Amino acid sequence: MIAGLFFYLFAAVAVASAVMVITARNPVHSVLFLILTFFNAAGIFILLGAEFLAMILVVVYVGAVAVLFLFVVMMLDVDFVELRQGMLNYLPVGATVGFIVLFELVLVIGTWTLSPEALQAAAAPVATGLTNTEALGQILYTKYIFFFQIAGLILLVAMIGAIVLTLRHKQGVKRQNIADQNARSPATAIEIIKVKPGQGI
Amino acid sequence: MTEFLTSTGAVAAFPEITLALSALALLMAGVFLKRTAYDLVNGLAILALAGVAVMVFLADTRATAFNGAFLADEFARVMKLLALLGAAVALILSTSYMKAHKLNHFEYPVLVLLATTGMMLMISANDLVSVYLGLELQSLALYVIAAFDRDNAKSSEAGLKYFVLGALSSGMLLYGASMIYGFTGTTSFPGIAAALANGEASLGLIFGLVFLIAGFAFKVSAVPFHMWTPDVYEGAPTPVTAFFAAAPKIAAMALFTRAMVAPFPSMTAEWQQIIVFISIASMALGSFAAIGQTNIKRLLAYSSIGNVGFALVGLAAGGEEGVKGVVLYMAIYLLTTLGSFACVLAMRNASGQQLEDVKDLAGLARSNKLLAFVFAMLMFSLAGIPPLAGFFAKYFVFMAAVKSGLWALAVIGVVTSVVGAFYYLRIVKVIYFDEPAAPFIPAAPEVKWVIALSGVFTLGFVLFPGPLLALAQAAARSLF
Amino acid sequence: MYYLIVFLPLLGAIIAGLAGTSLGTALRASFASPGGDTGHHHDAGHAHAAHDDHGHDHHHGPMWPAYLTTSLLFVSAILSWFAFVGVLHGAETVKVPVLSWIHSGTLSADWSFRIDTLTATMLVVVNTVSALVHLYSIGYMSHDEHQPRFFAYLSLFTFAMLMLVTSDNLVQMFFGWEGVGLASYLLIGFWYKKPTASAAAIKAFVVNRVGDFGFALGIFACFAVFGTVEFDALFAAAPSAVGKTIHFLGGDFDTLTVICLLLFMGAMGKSAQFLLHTWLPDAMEGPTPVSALIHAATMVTAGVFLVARLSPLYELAPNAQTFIVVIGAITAFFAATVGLVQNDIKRIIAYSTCSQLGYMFVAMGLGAYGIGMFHLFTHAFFKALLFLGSGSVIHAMSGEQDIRKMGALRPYMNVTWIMMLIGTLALTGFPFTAGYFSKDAILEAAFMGEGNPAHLFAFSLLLIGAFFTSFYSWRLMFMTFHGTSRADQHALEHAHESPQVMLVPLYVLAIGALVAGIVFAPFFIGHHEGEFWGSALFRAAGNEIVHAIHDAPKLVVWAPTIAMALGFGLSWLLYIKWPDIPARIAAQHEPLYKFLLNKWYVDELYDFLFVRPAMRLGHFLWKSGDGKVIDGLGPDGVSARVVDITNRVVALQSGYVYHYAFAMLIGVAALITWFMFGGAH
Amino acid sequence: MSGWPILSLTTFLPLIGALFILVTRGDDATAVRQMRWTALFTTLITFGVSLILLINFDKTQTGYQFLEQAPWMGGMMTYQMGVDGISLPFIILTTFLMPICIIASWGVEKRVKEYMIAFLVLECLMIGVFSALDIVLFYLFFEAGLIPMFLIIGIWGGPRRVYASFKFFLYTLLGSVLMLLAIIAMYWHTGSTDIVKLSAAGAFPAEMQTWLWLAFFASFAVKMPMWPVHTWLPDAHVEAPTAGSVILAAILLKMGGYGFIRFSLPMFPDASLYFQPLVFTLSVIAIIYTSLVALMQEDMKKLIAYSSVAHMGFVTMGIFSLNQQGIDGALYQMISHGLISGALFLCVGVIYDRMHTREIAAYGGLVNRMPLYAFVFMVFTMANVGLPGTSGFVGEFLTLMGAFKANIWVAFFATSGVVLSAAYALWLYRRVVFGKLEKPALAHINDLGYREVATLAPLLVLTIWFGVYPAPILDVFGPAVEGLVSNMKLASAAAALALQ
Amino acid sequence: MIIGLPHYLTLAAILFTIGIFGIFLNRKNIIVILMSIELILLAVNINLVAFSSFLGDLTGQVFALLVLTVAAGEAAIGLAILVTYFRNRRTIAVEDVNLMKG
Repeated sequence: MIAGLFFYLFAAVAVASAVMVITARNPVHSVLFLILTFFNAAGIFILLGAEFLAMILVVVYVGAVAVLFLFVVMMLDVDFVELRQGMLNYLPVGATVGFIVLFELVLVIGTWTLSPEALQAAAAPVATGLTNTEALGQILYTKYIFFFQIAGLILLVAMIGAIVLTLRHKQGVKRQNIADQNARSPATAIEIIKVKPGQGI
Repeated sequence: MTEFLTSTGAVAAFPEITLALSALALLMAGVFLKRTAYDLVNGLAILALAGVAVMVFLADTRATAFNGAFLADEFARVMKLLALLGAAVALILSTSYMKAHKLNHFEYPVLVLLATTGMMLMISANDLVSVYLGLELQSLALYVIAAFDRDNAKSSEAGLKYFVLGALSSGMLLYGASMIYGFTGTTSFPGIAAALANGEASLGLIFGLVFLIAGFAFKVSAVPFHMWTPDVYEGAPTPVTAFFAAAPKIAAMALFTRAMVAPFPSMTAEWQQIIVFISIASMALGSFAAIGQTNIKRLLAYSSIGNVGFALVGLAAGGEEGVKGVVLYMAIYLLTTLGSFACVLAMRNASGQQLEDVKDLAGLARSNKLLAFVFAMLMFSLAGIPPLAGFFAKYFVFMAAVKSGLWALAVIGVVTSVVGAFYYLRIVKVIYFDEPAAPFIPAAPEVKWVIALSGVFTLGFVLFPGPLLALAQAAARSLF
Repeated sequence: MYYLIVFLPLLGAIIAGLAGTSLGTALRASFASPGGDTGHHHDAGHAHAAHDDHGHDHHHGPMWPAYLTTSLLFVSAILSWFAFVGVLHGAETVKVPVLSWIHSGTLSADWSFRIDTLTATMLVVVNTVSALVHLYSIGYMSHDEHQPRFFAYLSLFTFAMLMLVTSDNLVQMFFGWEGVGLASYLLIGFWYKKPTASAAAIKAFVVNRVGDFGFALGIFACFAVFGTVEFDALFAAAPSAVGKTIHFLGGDFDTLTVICLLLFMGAMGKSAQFLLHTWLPDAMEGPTPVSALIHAATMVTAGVFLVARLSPLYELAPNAQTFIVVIGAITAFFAATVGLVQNDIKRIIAYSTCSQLGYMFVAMGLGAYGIGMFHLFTHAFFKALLFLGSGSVIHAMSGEQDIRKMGALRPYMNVTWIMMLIGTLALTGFPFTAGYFSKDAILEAAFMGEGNPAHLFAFSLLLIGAFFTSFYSWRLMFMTFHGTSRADQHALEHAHESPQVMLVPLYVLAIGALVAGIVFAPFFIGHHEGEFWGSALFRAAGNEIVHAIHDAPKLVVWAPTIAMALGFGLSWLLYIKWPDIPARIAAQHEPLYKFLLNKWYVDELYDFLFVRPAMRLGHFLWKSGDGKVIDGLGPDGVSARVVDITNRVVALQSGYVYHYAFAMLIGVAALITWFMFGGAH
Repeated sequence: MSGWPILSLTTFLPLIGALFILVTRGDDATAVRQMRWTALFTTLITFGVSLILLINFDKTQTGYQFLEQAPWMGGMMTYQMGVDGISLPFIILTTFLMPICIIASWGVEKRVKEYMIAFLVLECLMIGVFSALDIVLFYLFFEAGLIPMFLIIGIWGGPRRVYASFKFFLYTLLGSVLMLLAIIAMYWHTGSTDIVKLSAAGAFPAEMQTWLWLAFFASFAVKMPMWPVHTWLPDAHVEAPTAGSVILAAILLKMGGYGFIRFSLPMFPDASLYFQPLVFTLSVIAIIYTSLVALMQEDMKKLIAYSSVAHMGFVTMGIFSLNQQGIDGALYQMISHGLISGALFLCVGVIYDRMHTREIAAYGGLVNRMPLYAFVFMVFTMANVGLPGTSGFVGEFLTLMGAFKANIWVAFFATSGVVLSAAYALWLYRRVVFGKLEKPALAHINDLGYREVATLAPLLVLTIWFGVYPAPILDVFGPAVEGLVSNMKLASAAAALALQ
Repeated sequence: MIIGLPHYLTLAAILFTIGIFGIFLNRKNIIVILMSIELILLAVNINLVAFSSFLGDLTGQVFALLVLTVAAGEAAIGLAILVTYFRNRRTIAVEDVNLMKG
């Protein structure tokens, strides 16, 4: 009962704030609503018994990703973009198609049944007597080491990518190069020009 | 260490591991060498790709690793060789271009290596999770190199579009994967196949399949998930486009094929319908839209959409014959398309500027006979005119389609191929019939080599088709 | 011997042809040096003769081809007479194989000669007239720069005609048939600078092709029905087909009738029978010797020969025979009426020819093949004579052909006048001239043809025709040689008698016109005719018409002669006595006069019915059919649609990310909706 | 016979010549002359080698001779070559015409190297089409021919060459891709691509035959071309250079007819019989329709092109009369049309080279300055009209004969085409050759040169020779066609039995 | 009021749809699109976790964990590209991302 109530609470807030994410005019607001959505999703995860993921969601997403978003939004200093003409023209069609998809998805989801074969097929059944975090920890570095390593590679790529794309050695900035300074000689530093009278340089 | 290798079966993934480690090593080397890094890293990356290719070639076939998440079979071997070839040639082609355009950052070859690692993982993926991770490893690297010319508005727009749509497509794919997981209780391909072996496929599963296919279709750029392709091909630096058109297509098609054939043999009727649809749409759109293009990279983008449509004909047909068609088609497509992009790379005016307009090719037959000849042959080959290699590619996929009784698909396919022939002919027309425009400066030697070899392959396939046919046959057989 | 008869003309044609084209050109080029030009030793007064167009260019080819071909022809002609004499002495049918030709499955048609009485007769006619015309042409064409070419054509024609008459199967006959058509085309269009000449040439060829269309179908039908095209086999098989029907053009018809009518269509074309006659008058654009040889004596009689040759078939198809009689009679009448009012000297004779061919066909249709052949034989002499005579006149008058611009020419050319007179007498059937025997026999036969109303119809038309023939023949004589001169003074100054080389042939032909009838009548139609013709002609049991004419009533026997006399009288009255009356009559009956003058408006009718519609249809099919419909709906239309589609597809690629995303969504939505509601799973 | 793969040698000899030309360096006059001579020698040698085929050919046999076989394409098809009485004459025709085309192209100054290579490659492919005994191999040669022809029209063609070359290429490609599908279907049905095996009686059920027949028809009808898919031909002919037109008319069009005889009849006998009325209708329309259209043409080449369509109408009619005379006639007509239409295009080329226009109205009175030309042109015009004594007659006559046996109506209408052909051909001749020489531009036009005589003379001789003595060709066809017809009769009898 | 699997899945479906809406209905700036992608991935994660929980199988959670990781990387790359783009065009308005089309 309580769980049900919380589910509806989290779900309602998550959906509402998700809607706000895409409708808010100020991108900063959007990010904040996104954070709210994540918090509620974390609540849902807890309801589902996935405490570790809930925690990760908050730590990684709210703590890192969302903040990154906020950072970029502010760095880019984008204006409040006015709604342009024509956007609403597409809304009915787009919304219709979207809702059809949603409707069909919901309809089909209702048909889900737990088949005994599916239960037996479980590759990593939940071990009894372990916390969620422990259980995940036991399989993540053993059974799923492969995936873990690839995820690492993906993060590496993300890192390289971010650096390649955004890191700039500013050309206009003068940097001190001591070796160069020391290597100067009068020959390279001084030029003597004899000025002939009446001609100028 | 050895225990790890044996217990997880990681030996089977030795080539991938090697490639990933080389990427890391080259990254380090690049960071420390800084000034001269690009040349060295690029060369070593090519060597690494070649070395890994040798390893793949020599490796034992039919081995699983990591609890069945990774599968190395004959199919994977052939497709990996092709992907490695595509990546290596793309790197070779990029050497001069990158220098000329001041893009010679060592990160590029490193990212290509990482992307190739992702591709190899995709090809060997035997589990939905490894599918996703392989795909993302590849995609993230591709997003970056699409926007690699970061001071170029087009390039960054290409990266942006590719990223946004790519992320959407991964979202769809993941959604589909989650549905499949939910309805079968497992993510591994054999597990799914076993779960589906008895009992009718539920609608939820079919929905999952649709989303999954949407994700794959995006990666192979099949209609209606193709929309990114022309823009990205046009915007990305040309060697990058060449890479995009070659290796990732192979990997994605391999993944697509395996992900249909291995886990869903009992749902063939369902996925066949979808693939027939996207195949027809791709062939038609690729043919029609290309006619209106003036930018040759864009044109080749539509051409690749159409080609994917043809390859999908083989997949739609299914069965050993169909997969054989797909493998053969992709192999021939790979070599032809690399040659085409090499030709595009050879289009430089006197000031060294890269030209991209079809009409810049005017009268090429007078100023550069060899380039013109190979380009024309490649175009005829893409149009599927015998005795060029492209004809056999189409021949074998239609062979499969006819065997499966997919008559409508086959007829629509050949008719669109005629429409498609129109724009290939247009290029030949510009090259051979029109009055000469300003001649190009000589192409870089590595570009010349690629052009020449591609021409030799296109013309010579008819004489020595045996090895490739045997490989395709073996690859197809291993999937069943 | 037969090889020589047939191939000597071909040899001449080839040699003369080479001389006329490349060899001649080369020779002329090499003779361009002084003294090489041998062209000017002839009478300068002839320079404008025959045709004006060549006046500016006095070059003409070497003379030797002319002499060569003429000599070869004479050899051939003499040999023909030997052959003919052999036949007179009852020689059997000879077959000479030459070369294999078309073999396909059961079809076999070889080159070979078949010499029997019919052939021999034709050989004599063809070679004799041809030889004389060759001779005549040496004079007539002496000023033409393309003389070798002319002789080559003449000889080629002769060869083709010989192939026709000697053929042993329908296909070889068709070869000759078309070959003479070709030669006729070439000769009519000989003066290629005259647009009317080349137009007439095409007309002749095409109208003949219409006839050949039927002929060819007839051959196909023969093969389809009998499985052979060889005469002997055909004749042997013919009786078996009596009473059988063939499904053709929407109905079942008697097989033999269909075959015979189809073949007769060819004869109609070649022999200028009514409906397919239009080319013959126009053919007078050719040089006059050609008219004499081809369009009077030989080629146009090929149709008659065809019917005679195929008498075993025609005898078994009475309906076809009736048809022939009717067509022949109409032609005889029609051409005679038109001939009444023509003013071109050659055209009058041409219509006369047309008319006389009608007579011959009536005879053929009646089953009186011998009589028809006899008329053919005699007609060749007097008609060639008339043509050559008129050629002499034209030659004298510097190419003038309009008899209204002649008159009182007799003093200038007495010999020609005599020759023409003999020809006219023979044509009109003056007693004991050639025409008297043959033409009157036809009339008698028509009268004696039992019971068939068509025969009586033919008789009456032929009789009227005889009267008209006499009238227009004398009209021609009077207007040309008698009365007052209406000629151009300039032309008269040059008027002269023709050289001997032209007159000698006239003498020979005149003798023929006078005595051929009386000498050969016993053989052709008289008591010896049975032995004479032997197996060459076939008559069905009960066909005794040739003998029946001897029993014709006296009035019938005299009727043609009376008609002839009346015609002469009327002509004399109108053109000698009261020369102003004809104009008044013409004015009074203007519609009739115009109708006749314009040849019954057949040309106009054809122009309206066939030529213009064909042109319009062609134009329509080209521009609308090919251009608008086929290309419009086909390649051009498709490519335009492709471009439309392309533009739309390209417009979809708007560049906006949200559109792209939307497309993906639509794709997914469509697929899941499909599986939800319609998908087969 | 000798162990040499003489057929392959004939086929690929031109490629060796092309290779030689390819490695010839330079663009100067010497190099160009060298290229021309190389091309000429190559084609002459090829012709010589093909004559060896002819000499060693056993006319009494119905089967294939000079068989060659090699595995290929991983066992899915074989490299199999061979000739019988039906294909051999086409090979000889090809090798015979090629030297003539090369000589006729002596005056080409633009991009001689590519030109000669294109022609030599084309020759190889054309011979290949006629000697392939594997259906996929056939398709390979058949389609590949599009490439050089496309280039020939497009590079050396007239002002609308681009339109014409595209139309040619796409039209024919569209037709043949459907055939490709049919070929694949045949492979799956029988497990073989061997023409001999596929031609065996009863290889395909009747229902399937219908579809296969239609697919093959799509290809061959376009190639022939039959009405209403003929419109590419006038355009292609008008724009192509002279030698290109010659090859197009003389050989490429024949591939359609050859295909009908080689594939449609023996492989799908029931369908052939079933579709006989369709082909007849289209043929008759083609004959009359295109003849009428030809009548109105203002461009010489276009007129001859339309006349080709009409003549091909006779060919299709003959083939589908399904009897010995019809098929013999069709084959003969194709060979003869190869000579005649080729010669006619050469004739047009002669004056086009001088005046650079094909407009009929631009000429008139040529005989005054060009008597030899007028003579040659006359002979070929008459041959085109089908005058007995020329090769044109034999074919036309036999096809009509065959058609008459099959269907009188068809023969009736088709024969009327004979009248029309006379009309348009002679009218063309009159407007170009006859009349006064009034156009000032023509005042100094020269008669045929030695090179032109060299190209036209052989054709002239053969046209007459084959008109008078057709046995050399008919005897070669004869047994093969006889075998074909009797097989068809057997097949249709079997089908009739099966229906009962 | 028992909360079954369908509830969670429905929530995920709704979030997924909102995410998609965010991509193609949003005309403001690209950052919002990136956020929409995060929403989609969140929806997937809810799905995975819910299935994992109801199937009693940890694989789903591991999968979700990896998705989270990748999503973080993706966000980084996306933002990096966005920054590059902004530097070139001085705008991130969706309507302006339109240099290439056709």
